[in-house]
Amino acid sequence: MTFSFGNRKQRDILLQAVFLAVILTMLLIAVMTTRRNLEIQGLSVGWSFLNYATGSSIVFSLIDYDLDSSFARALLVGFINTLFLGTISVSLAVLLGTVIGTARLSSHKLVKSIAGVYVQIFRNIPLILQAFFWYAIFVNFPSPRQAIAVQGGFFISNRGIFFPMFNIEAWYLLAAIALFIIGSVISVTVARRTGRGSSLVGILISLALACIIGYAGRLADTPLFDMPQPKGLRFLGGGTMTPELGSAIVAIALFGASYVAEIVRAGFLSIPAGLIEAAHALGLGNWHIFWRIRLPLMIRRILPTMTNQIIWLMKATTIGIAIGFPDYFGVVANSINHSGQTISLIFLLIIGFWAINMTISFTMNAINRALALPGHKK
Amino acid sequence: MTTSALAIEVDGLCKYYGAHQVLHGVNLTVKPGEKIVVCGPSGSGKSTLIRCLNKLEEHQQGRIRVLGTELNDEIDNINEIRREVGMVFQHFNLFPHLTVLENCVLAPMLVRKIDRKTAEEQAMTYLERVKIPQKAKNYPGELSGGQQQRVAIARALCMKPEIMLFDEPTSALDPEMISEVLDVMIQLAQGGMTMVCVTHEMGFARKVADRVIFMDQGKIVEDAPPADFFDNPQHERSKLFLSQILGH
Amino acid sequence: MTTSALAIEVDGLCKYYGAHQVLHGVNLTVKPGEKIVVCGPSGSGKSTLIRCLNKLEEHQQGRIRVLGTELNDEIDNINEIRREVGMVFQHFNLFPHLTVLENCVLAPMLVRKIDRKTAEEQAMTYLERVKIPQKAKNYPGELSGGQQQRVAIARALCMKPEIMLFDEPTSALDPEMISEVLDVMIQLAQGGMTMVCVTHEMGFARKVADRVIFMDQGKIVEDAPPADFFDNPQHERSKLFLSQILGH
Amino acid sequence: MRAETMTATTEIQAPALNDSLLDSVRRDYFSSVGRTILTLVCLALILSALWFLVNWGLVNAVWFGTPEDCHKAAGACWAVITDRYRLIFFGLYPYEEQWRSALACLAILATVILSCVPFFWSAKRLPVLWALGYGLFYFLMKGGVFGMPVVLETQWGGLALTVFVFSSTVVIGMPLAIVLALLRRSRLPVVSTVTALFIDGIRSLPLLSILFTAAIILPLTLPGFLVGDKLYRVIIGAAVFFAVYQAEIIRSGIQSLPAGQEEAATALGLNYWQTISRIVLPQAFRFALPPTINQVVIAFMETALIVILGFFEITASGNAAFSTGGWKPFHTEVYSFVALIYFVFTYSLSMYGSYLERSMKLGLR
Amino acid sequence: APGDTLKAVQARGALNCTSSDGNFEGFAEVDAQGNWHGLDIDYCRAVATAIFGSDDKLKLIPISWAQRFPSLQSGEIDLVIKASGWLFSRDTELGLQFSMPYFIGVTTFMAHKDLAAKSLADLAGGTVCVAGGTSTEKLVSDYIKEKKYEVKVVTFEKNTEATAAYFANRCDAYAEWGPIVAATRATSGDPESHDILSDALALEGEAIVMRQGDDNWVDIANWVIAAQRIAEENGVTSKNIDEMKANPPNTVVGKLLGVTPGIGTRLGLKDDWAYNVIKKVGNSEEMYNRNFGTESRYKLPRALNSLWNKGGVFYAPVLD
Ligand SMILES: Nc1ncnc2c1ncn2[C@@H]1O[C@H](COP(=O)(O)OP(=O)(O)OP(=O)(O)O)[C@@H](O)[C@H]1O
Ligand SMILES: Nc1ncnc2c1ncn2[C@@H]1O[C@H](COP(=O)(O)OP(=O)(O)OP(=O)(O)O)[C@@H](O)[C@H]1O
Ligand SMILES: [Mg+2]
Ligand SMILES: [Mg+2]
Repeated sequence: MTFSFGNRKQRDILLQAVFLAVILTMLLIAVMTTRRNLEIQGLSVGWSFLNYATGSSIVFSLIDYDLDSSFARALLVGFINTLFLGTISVSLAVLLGTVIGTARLSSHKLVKSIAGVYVQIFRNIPLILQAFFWYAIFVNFPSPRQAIAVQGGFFISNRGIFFPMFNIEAWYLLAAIALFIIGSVISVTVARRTGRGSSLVGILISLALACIIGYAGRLADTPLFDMPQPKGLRFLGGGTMTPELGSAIVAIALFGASYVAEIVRAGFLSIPAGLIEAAHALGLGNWHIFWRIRLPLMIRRILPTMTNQIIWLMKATTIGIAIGFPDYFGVVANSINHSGQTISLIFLLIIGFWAINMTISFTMNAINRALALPGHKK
Repeated sequence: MTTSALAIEVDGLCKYYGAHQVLHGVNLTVKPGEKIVVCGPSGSGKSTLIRCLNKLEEHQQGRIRVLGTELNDEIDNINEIRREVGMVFQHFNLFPHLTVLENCVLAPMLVRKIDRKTAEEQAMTYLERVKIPQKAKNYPGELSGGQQQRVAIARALCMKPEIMLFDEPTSALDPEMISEVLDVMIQLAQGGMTMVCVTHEMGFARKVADRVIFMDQGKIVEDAPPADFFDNPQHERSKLFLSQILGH
Repeated sequence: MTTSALAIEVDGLCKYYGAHQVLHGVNLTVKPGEKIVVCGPSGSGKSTLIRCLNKLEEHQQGRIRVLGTELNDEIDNINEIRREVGMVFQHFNLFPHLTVLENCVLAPMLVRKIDRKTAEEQAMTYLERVKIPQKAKNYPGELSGGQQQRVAIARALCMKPEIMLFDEPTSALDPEMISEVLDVMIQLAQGGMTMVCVTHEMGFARKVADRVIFMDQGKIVEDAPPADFFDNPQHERSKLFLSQILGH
Repeated sequence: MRAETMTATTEIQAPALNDSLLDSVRRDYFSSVGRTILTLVCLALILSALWFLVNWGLVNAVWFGTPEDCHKAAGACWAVITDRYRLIFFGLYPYEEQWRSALACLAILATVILSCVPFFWSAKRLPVLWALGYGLFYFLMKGGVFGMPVVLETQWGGLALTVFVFSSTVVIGMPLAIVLALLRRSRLPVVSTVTALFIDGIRSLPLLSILFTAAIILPLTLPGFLVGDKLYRVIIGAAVFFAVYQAEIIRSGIQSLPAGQEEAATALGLNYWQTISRIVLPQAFRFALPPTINQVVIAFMETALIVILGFFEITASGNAAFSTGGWKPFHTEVYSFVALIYFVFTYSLSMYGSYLERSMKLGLR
Repeated sequence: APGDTLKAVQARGALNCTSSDGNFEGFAEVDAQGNWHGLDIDYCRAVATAIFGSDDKLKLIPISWAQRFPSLQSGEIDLVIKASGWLFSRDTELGLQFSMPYFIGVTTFMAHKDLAAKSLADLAGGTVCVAGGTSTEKLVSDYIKEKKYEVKVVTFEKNTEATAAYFANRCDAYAEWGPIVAATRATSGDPESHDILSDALALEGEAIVMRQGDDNWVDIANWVIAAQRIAEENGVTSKNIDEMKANPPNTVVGKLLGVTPGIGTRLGLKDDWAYNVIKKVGNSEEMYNRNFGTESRYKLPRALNSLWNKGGVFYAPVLD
């Protein structure tokens, strides 16, 4: 068969081949240029630096780390920090955003306008400036010696917020919390889906299991709670939220909430008015309509947008670098400076964020699929 | 519920959207067990009228008494009325995140405080009456339009209303599905339900209506038994409308 | 354009969406000037069939000849056919960002390379023919459904096509507007245009169709003059369908 | 058509049934216990916020003076702004030439404002407008013509740099976004898959890491003649990032067109480019307008991130303003001032966006 | 390109040198008019003047601490003059080359007075703010570890943020290189409320940093520094330089100022380069005084940074 440009199928094949060729050539040129440039400067790209000691310290770490730890360890610290900061601040953003988004549709005009002002202010100022601002607030708390003591063993100072902690090994604690959350979610869903049984039973069972796990991980010979005690310039015991972590959380949560609020509001507004009317016509009260009709429908409608928003907020954790929180990006940037391994480290940075994203999209899509309504078209 | 000689009593009803008046002093009475068909050109205020009857819209002037209770601003009063008045919409408005059965038991459980088991049993009898019990566990999205509309009727019936309002229940349906919905409605009418029904299905009107009401520009122009209305319309506008509808 | 004894010639047409076959060997011929009405239940493949005729859908087996040219993969050939075949859709599909007049002159100017002035003059004559010249400067959003559909017909006519395809042109319209569109179509038919028309307007079919084609499950089940089809349908399925459509 | 009349008319007041102001206040704010509590909490919130702001920002504030004056006062130290506003606005730009920087910002501002006027919304007018505004900006800033001395990019700073990075991001990013969106929608599976991979890949990275890569990796990977100034590389990075997000917005704009639009154009015999340029894109842009404006606002705010790469945009010049001359303790005032500048820009843009959204709901369809 | 940095710079017609991304007191700071000042900036000007005869072809590129070496490696800048210490790891692993140091200092700490701390040992449980990615960070971390102090190091992307955090009481102490600490304290608005602690960490020499493999380029950097010291040793200043050139007091000055030819060509420069540098930027003493000493806001004594014959540690190689 001879080739003819007028023939659609043949032309399509040709176009695709050209497209691929152009892209591959560009990639090839980039790789070759890089090699040559590196060679000229006598630099080598490799991974051996990962085992060298960093010689620098990291102010916030959930796992053991010191000066002699390797770059690999430092990167792990940064990655865990990003996950930690991201999980907390994004969850808070979603919760707060849902409340504010709902408030924006309130029939109470004051509530509505406060929510509106909130959204406008926090949406329209760059996150990095907000982070600077909250950081300034956090470091202007009184010094540890004059720390504000709050009932129940909490202390607020410019070195951070100190709070009581379980005397339970970290991993056990984590497992217990995860188990409780997952267990409750599953039992609520199952109860809803089947319409049989009470979700309370399931929640109680998972709570009991969580307690057992927590008991197994208890540190021997210690009280259940580890209370922070003032001592000199610091507090001993308990948990600490450093100003860097605290202000990063507050900044991202408040900033994110303003975006989430808009999504939630749009989600509520996109529910066909007819459904709400039908609910009214059946005699359902506002409270029931909200929990049984509007909320579940809103959640389903916003899930895809919310996935993007969560990913976006997760990426926003990189502003940690501006206020000294050692997130993944910050640790990578610092490591580049200390090791000079720019290319390898940027590669690791990209892989790290891809991994985070994949996980989020995967989870959210799974949730989306689980909640998807059979036969319901978008 | 106070019993009364009249199921619905509308007197000088005026309704505005902003400055735009859509109902101009409508008067209407419906006796218990009566079946009324409302028709008229698009925008004439048919939907607005029947939506005022269960207070989905607020009226500005005139009075509406449903089952002997006057509709006013008290919330208790509204919900009491809505419990007794079922409504079926053009676009079904089933709750897409609930199964057919859940759609039917939701309101009885939450509003009438019936326990789930009784509510489900009762829902199944109504689903059987609309000939769709086998879809109880399906979601509305999995049903055809005609099936959805029949579920919507069953859902309204589960509240055991005294009056049923229908707003063009068949106009969003494909031609073949219209009859299955009309069949259910006819059966319901024959069971003695009080019905106010906006529709352009003239076959249905002829068959079951006690009176046909023709509206135009927010007023009731003609109010007559179907035989008179179809064969001998009094007003120019009704004539024009009938010729267009029944046309070709 | 080669002239041919037949305007459209479809031979053993099969069409798949993925693995799902929607047309099962359809055969159909349309002579120049002939008017065909296609009907059948939802999902039977009516739209798919007429969309294959101007290659909005690609077919997998069988051959289609339109105005003597076989539809194949050559791009020139496709564009030439589309120029000669006008199409009117259920949902009008007017371009909302262009005025009525711009809607009508766009394709003649871009495809037929007519200058704006001539194109506008010609468009006005067609707009007059569909009785809507006064709306030339309006945007589609400002028109009623019936008016929009008439503009859509005018827009297709502006390309001076030899064949017109209609896909349920009245089914998205309010009852009162149907007749104004049907009137235009009847007038067009009387003007001698070759027409293939998917519709459930049986009055129209009776009046203008040379043949009625009844499709079911991707096959042509019955192909008969309207008088035979309506009064004496041959097949069970056609009978059932007719009873549903004309029912109540 | 129904929705249209609804939104159009609900604004007008109905002849209300016996409803006085007092009644409506009572109904809206005090009709139940919950509502009353809510009202009181809200009032307390509003009043205390106002009280603090007025006291700190106005009553006890120092407007002119030295750091010493500020140390004594209890309120805000606006003196740092009045003393150093030129540094904040113009950064490292040569002192005598700063009028050029100011004019240049005005040029871009005018361009942005003009492009909000529907008259300019055409494929011909908008590019011309931007080419003019942008060219004016560039010549004013860079100089070398009409006897204005040359000022290198490394000396650009403050608001002008922010504005430059922002407008270049949009000017380069927007056409790129269109191209990406069309490629992603391509019928050809290879093309659409590769583009989708590219878009999703970039989208999953933080902007900071892209800027970082553009600043320090690109020079290694690009042939020498392509490297260019760091500023331009960073702009390209920001533009690509903007484009991948914007491409998805345009794509969903295209998808929200009824499928019939493209079919109707095809059925009329229009070819691919005619369909895209005359039918699809003009409509897709209308659908995409609100999210596009949102994205533009985000792009504007994200220019603040280049401070981390060592550029002297407005956040950094703000930093510089308070970190010498004894103004160190007064960063809050500087940050508030910078935040206010951002807010004025972004808020007016988002207001315009929601205005458009409302007017489109009325106008279209 | 390596081996030809000078040629590349001349062909480009501009020298790309680092400036700061914020303020680094005494070394690189912006004034209210947006002009750069400081010792590092002066060295950039000196190198530019040596090459082009004046400093108007100097391009000062704001670069953060974290990016200075990557930017150097990528060819974005020709040399880093950004208070960068000469460290073994940088010299070897990063593929960098250092000139002889032009400034030395001891890393010290400043702490809030109300803590009444004499040394870091008194700050048990406290925190120290430092700029991240710097040699200070490494030195301080090592020191704390070695002494087993219970002090936490808090790092920031920029020095500006580290000092801001210290002043906002985020940290009990601030660590930087001595002169900077002193300057920061002097300009804090309230110097009395901050104490310099007794701890003195390793002496660190700051040098001009270049890519490895271009010896001539390193020579230029070294001899620019050297020329200013030779000038100071011989009493040549920017003010008297024209008299000196008219009749050189000795052969060294004659060579230095290009009266006797030869100083330029062997570096690939013109013979009057050193003359230009001293005329426009000054000798090493003038540079110090302008940025840290008597003529500056900081008024720091020169001490170790003096020439050997005035009690310091610096000297010039022999110009023969
Ligand atoms: N929410 C609203 N806001 C403003 N105007 C409205 C609203 N709802 C309806 N209208 C207007 O009120 C008038 C009557 O509307 P209504 O829906 O009652 O007519 P209808 O007879 O039911 O028409 P259709 O046959 O199209 O359903 C119309 O002019 C319509 O435009
Ligand atoms: N794009 C598509 N992808 C997959 N299946 C399709 C697609 N379009 C149509 N179908 C299927 O093809 C079959 C025929 O569809 P078609 O639209 O031709 O029916 P129709 O007779 O026009 O029905 P209607 O009266 O509802 O318009 C249906 O089963 C439909 O689900
Ligand atoms: Mg209606
Ligand atoms: Mg069809």
